[in-house]
Amino acid sequence: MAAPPVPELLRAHLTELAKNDERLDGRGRFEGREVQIETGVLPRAEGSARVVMGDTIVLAGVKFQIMTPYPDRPTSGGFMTSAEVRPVSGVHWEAGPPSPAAIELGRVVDRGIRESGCLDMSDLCILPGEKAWQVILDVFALSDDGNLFDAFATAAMAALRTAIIPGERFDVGEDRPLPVSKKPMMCSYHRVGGRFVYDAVRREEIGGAERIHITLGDDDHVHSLQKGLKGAFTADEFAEIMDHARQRCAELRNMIE
Amino acid sequence: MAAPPVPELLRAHLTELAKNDERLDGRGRFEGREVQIETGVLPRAEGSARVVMGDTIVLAGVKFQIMTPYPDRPTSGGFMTSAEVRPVSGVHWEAGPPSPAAIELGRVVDRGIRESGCLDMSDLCILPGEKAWQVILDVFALSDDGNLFDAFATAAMAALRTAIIPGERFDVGEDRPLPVSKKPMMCSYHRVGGRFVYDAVRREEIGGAERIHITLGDDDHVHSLQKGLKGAFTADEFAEIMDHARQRCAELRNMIE
Amino acid sequence: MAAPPVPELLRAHLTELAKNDERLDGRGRFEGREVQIETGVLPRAEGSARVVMGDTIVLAGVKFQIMTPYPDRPTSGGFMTSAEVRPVSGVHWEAGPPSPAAIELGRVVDRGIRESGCLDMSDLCILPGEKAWQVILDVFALSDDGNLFDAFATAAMAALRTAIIPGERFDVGEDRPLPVSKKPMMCSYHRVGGRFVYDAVRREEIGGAERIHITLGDDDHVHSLQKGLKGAFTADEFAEIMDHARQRCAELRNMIE
Amino acid sequence: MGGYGDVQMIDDNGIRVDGRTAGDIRPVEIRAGVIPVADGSAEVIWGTNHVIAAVYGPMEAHPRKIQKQDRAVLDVRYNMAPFSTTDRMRPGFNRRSREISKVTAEALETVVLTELYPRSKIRVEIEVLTAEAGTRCAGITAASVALADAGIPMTDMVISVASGKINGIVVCDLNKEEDNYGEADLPMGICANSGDLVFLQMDGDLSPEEFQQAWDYNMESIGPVHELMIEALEKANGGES
Amino acid sequence: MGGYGDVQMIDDNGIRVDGRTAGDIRPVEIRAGVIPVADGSAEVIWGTNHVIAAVYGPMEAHPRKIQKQDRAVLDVRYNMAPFSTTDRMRPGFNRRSREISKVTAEALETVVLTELYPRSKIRVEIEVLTAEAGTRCAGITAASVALADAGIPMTDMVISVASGKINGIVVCDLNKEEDNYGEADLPMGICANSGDLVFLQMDGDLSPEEFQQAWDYNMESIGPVHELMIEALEKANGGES
Amino acid sequence: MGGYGDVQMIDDNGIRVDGRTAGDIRPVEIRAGVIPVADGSAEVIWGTNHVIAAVYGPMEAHPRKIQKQDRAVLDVRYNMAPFSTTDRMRPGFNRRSREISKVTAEALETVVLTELYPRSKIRVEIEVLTAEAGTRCAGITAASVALADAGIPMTDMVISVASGKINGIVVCDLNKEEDNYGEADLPMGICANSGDLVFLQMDGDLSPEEFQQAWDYNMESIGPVHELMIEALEKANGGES
Repeated sequence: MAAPPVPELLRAHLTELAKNDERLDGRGRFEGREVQIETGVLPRAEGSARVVMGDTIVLAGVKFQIMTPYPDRPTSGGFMTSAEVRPVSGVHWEAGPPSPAAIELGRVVDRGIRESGCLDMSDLCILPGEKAWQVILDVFALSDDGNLFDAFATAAMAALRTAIIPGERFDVGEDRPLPVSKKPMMCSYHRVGGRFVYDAVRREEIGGAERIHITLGDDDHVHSLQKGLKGAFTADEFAEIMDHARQRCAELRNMIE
Repeated sequence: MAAPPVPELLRAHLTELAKNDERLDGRGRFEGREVQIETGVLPRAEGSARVVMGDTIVLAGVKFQIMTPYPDRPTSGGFMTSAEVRPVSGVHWEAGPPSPAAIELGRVVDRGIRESGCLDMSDLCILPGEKAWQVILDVFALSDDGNLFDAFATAAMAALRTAIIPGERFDVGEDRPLPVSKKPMMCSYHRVGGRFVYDAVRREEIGGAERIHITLGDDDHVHSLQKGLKGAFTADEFAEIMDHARQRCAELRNMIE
Repeated sequence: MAAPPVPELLRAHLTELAKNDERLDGRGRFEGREVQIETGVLPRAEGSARVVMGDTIVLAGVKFQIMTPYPDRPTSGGFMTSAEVRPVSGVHWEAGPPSPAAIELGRVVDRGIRESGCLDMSDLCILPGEKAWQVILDVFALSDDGNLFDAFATAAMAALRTAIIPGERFDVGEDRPLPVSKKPMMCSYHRVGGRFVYDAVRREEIGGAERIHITLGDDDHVHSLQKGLKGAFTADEFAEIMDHARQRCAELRNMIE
Repeated sequence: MGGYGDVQMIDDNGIRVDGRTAGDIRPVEIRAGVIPVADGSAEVIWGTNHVIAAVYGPMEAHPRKIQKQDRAVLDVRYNMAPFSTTDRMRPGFNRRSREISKVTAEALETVVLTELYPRSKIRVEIEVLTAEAGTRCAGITAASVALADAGIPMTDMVISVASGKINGIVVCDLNKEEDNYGEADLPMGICANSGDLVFLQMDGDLSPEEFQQAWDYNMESIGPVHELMIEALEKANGGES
Repeated sequence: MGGYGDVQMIDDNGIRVDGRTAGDIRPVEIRAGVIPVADGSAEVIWGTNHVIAAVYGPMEAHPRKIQKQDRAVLDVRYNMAPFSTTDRMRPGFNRRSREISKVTAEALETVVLTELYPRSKIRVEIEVLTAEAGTRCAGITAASVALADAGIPMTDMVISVASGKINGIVVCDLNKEEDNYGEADLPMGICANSGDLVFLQMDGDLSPEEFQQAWDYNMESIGPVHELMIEALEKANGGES
Repeated sequence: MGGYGDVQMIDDNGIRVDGRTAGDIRPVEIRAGVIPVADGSAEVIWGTNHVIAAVYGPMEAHPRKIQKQDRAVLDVRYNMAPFSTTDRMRPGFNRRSREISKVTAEALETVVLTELYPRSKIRVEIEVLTAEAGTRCAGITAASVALADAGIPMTDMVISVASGKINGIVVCDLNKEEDNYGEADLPMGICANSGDLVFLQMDGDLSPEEFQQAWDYNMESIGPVHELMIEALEKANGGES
């Protein structure tokens, strides 16, 4: 691993590159790294996926538990996302309770899925008022070279769409696929060298400023937005990345079963 | 806000003032700040009060929950006081789990109310052995310029005596006032400049020594005492402040509905 | 108490002693300190023992609770060991959540008892699927001058073998002795001055290297082993201490009721 | 349109349950200097929302490991008081509060001239005393006023407001009753002078057209709130508070 | 008077369930030097209460932020062992223990000459092995002996005892059975020589006259306990322990 | 012998449920250099066990209080991922993980030349992605490879394997199904060249003869695993990974 970059020098270098519309690894401003998606990689999970984007590698695993429905929604199951980015995935991730950055990661990935309505909570009911399925999505970073948000969101959709509800193991009916009606996909942008780029690597994140995460569903519907880190952006800048996100989310959507 | 006082200089200044029987803000030894009490200030609480004593401002809110009675007291409800003094209320209060000082505050306020017997726990029973009301008193500091103990205790009594048990919202009968049979009131004394004063401001607390908290009920019955901080006092000193507390608690009692 | 020893000087001194096959307190390599065992010392516990080994003093207390059996073992009770070595027992034990060293202590003592099978979990059943006894063993250090492992394990066996199941207090039948069918005993060895010694004192622990804990049951059956701390040992070294452990565990076994 | 199950939240004339039209925000009151012991403070009453913000500092940042060599750290805490909601909020750790504290700090850091105070810390405490819907927006707005009241130099003031969707219609500034049936929420933090965004979240479902409408409502709402902020600060500094 | 429901705890001759009269304390045993590895220690058996106190230090206080430039910090921990009560006590955080630790530390700081040891720490560990009623008093008393046993200079010794009320009658030093029906509890920490108070708590219901009686019983009880403390220290330092 | 209730795990020819004989270990695959951002890493697939180890450092150890003046600290974490087991593992504190992390660190410290890096820290992260039985052994083995892959100087490589007993018969390397009926477990960490032990645990019930048999099986198993480790490192350093 290279020595940890000095942010000020890195920042200057990135600004210099930006002047010529270049990036550290030669990609164009809105060019993403190659995305590899493999499903069924975790034998103990009921749905799983590994996503590789350059040197960023993540896993997503879907597990099921039986819960008692909340009194005000007796025919609804539950959905929960957990992202504890463990120190295995990079020297900058430390042990301990989830950092604010890890909490944000988990919540933004969760909202993109939950708010799209792709999971029909009433379909998870087993016995009204008594038993329902709780879907637990664990996203897990193995190697963080930037843009964990998109890697997690992609792995999450791939894992959910191949998940099997384990009715037999819990003795509540037959196994059946988890119904996932839509494919919300996330695209993330970082301000690097003054302008926004898509799919930043770790060194662009370190030397960059604010980031914007956009989750779009079928028909370009917006399901989730999040601006993170210090920085201001204009309405025009936002319109430009929203345009790119519409096109790129559609491409990613086609890579998922 | 003034620069944080240097304790040693402040201590010397307070000692000098004490020689002439004076205080920082011109009050007499046993003179309290003006007390303003307003009830019904928190729309989401079933009982509430704001108390202002000089630059000290506190809130008290009463909420109700339904609990299962303890097996050994099947016809009793519950009462709980929570005082987490949050950092909004002063530069000296830090974030995190409750400090020993905050724990003491909550427990002393709680004991004065609980031990007076002013709440009839059996009146909180809904269905013996199955359901009872738990009364939760949250005291909350907005601005700490000294003597949070008395401000909390006063706000607590004002909130409790105007609280409505929300039977309808929980579908267990009609709304009705929480019965509070007595009015235990607290008076607090700090050793400042060598002698005890009543209702110390924050700078007197910083430059002072031990403090004594006295809760008296109807007919001058003693319900709670607490000595805090390093320091020793004589029986005569205690008798003097007890005399004042009897008179002042009666005055405060008249300010509460 | 003596000043805390400088590890390097202490280490050199211990190496010097080892050359002449000597120890700090004059004992032989495999000679243990005198062991005093007293039972019935804690009136609130259903079984208890105090063990004194030189300046090491520990307590063990056995308490019972009623638990719901685990669904997959409806006729089994439970057993739990808790070792929180509190700061009362030495300047080197600090307050706070259990340290890794305390966790290891509790788990190794627990395994020696649990894995010997000396507690018949099905005998702890009260009503299949509904109620069973949970045995809770609390080991508690009063004074740590080394070898807490053996002191705890000995106190634990002495407390368990005199424990009375409190059926009457819980209204589930008569009081009766807890059946404990075997007597697993632990012997611990530390590498000090290059070779393993038995029953190290605290200063030998500080100046020593790895330690090995051996729990043997009736007929020399091995029930638990644990190697702790940095260090490597040979098969021959292990065979030598295993030989001694067989003999010493038998002696200790005879000291227990 | 206009129906969600059998609950109709907007009538045929486009009037909402509390009498507002689609683009209206709730009544807003702002006061500065409400916490006597703080270096700066503000109170925002936004509909039934009641939010207090207090600022302490700049002060030395400790422990030293949180210090930044070239600027001040903004230590922002958003918290809901236990009596702020119908069901009591249990005090303590809460992922939602952590996330809101983080994005609020990042929004404010953009406008505060933190580089004037290297190695120091500015504490911003946001307390929700009564929660309706939109507490994070009210908190950011209150914190802006409190920072100004504390005399902390800023490049701009941040105003935060959220639009949403209900019964398939985009409306501005959902209240609690509307929020219970809401289909989307788009909170934004906008700089009063530059119009730049420093805070943005969204969840729910908005078509591209609906999204644009919600965005526009937010942009149009900040002007009147900014005026209230300035009045509150003038009143507090005029010594009338 | 003399009846509380149908439980009579004091008979018509004023004799309590364990044979004591109203002003009597329970039998007390005190030993010093019971923890070999500690710098000072004591064991107090007070009725069925069994309490151990150990003292470590003075030692360097760390982390440095807890250091006081002009005196030693007293780091006091009061803890109930899991097997000290009929129902097992779960180890870990406990508001009651935190509060008792705090008031105990404040009582002892008043008599320890902490200014002799700037920047240092004195650890005082109080462990309740068997609890009856009055463990905080037994703990303060044990800690006084342990501090003396450690050779820590003090201006005075603190003895702590509690009076209470049962069946409407004020009595000294309630035992567990009495405490279950007790109507008030007034624990005090009194300096042996000066008679000053360094510790005071109270809860329950006492009329002004009852309060005075309880106060007087406490004041009268400390003399005999003080003698036992001195004997224990003499015995320990005479090398007989 | 050979029966435990009505479950027979070893047939009359000594063949186990997965076809192995008593002394056989499960199929093992080892890869080095699997985590691009780590300084060293390894993946061990041992039967169905899937374990990743990553090494970061040596780096400055902070906070400073964890620094050792004469050597590097090995900061080892063993963790089971939430999806590694049939019932989801809740993330967070776990006594079992703490103990395994501790004994693993102590085993590795014995072979790593920590004295070459005073005041520094070497982080070793062991993540169990799929757990069968024997994850602690797979973790120690993976960590050895990851340390070598990171170029950390070591005196020897540690291989860890466990033998056990089932149906009264001693067998090597129990799988999950066997482990459910297992009567003993003897995991050992053995140095490849010296044959010394740096890790040892055991629980269950083994007679002296059974113990010797289990010990011998472990000793005999390490050679083939050591070869796989070397191959993996050669492949990774040959640039083929």
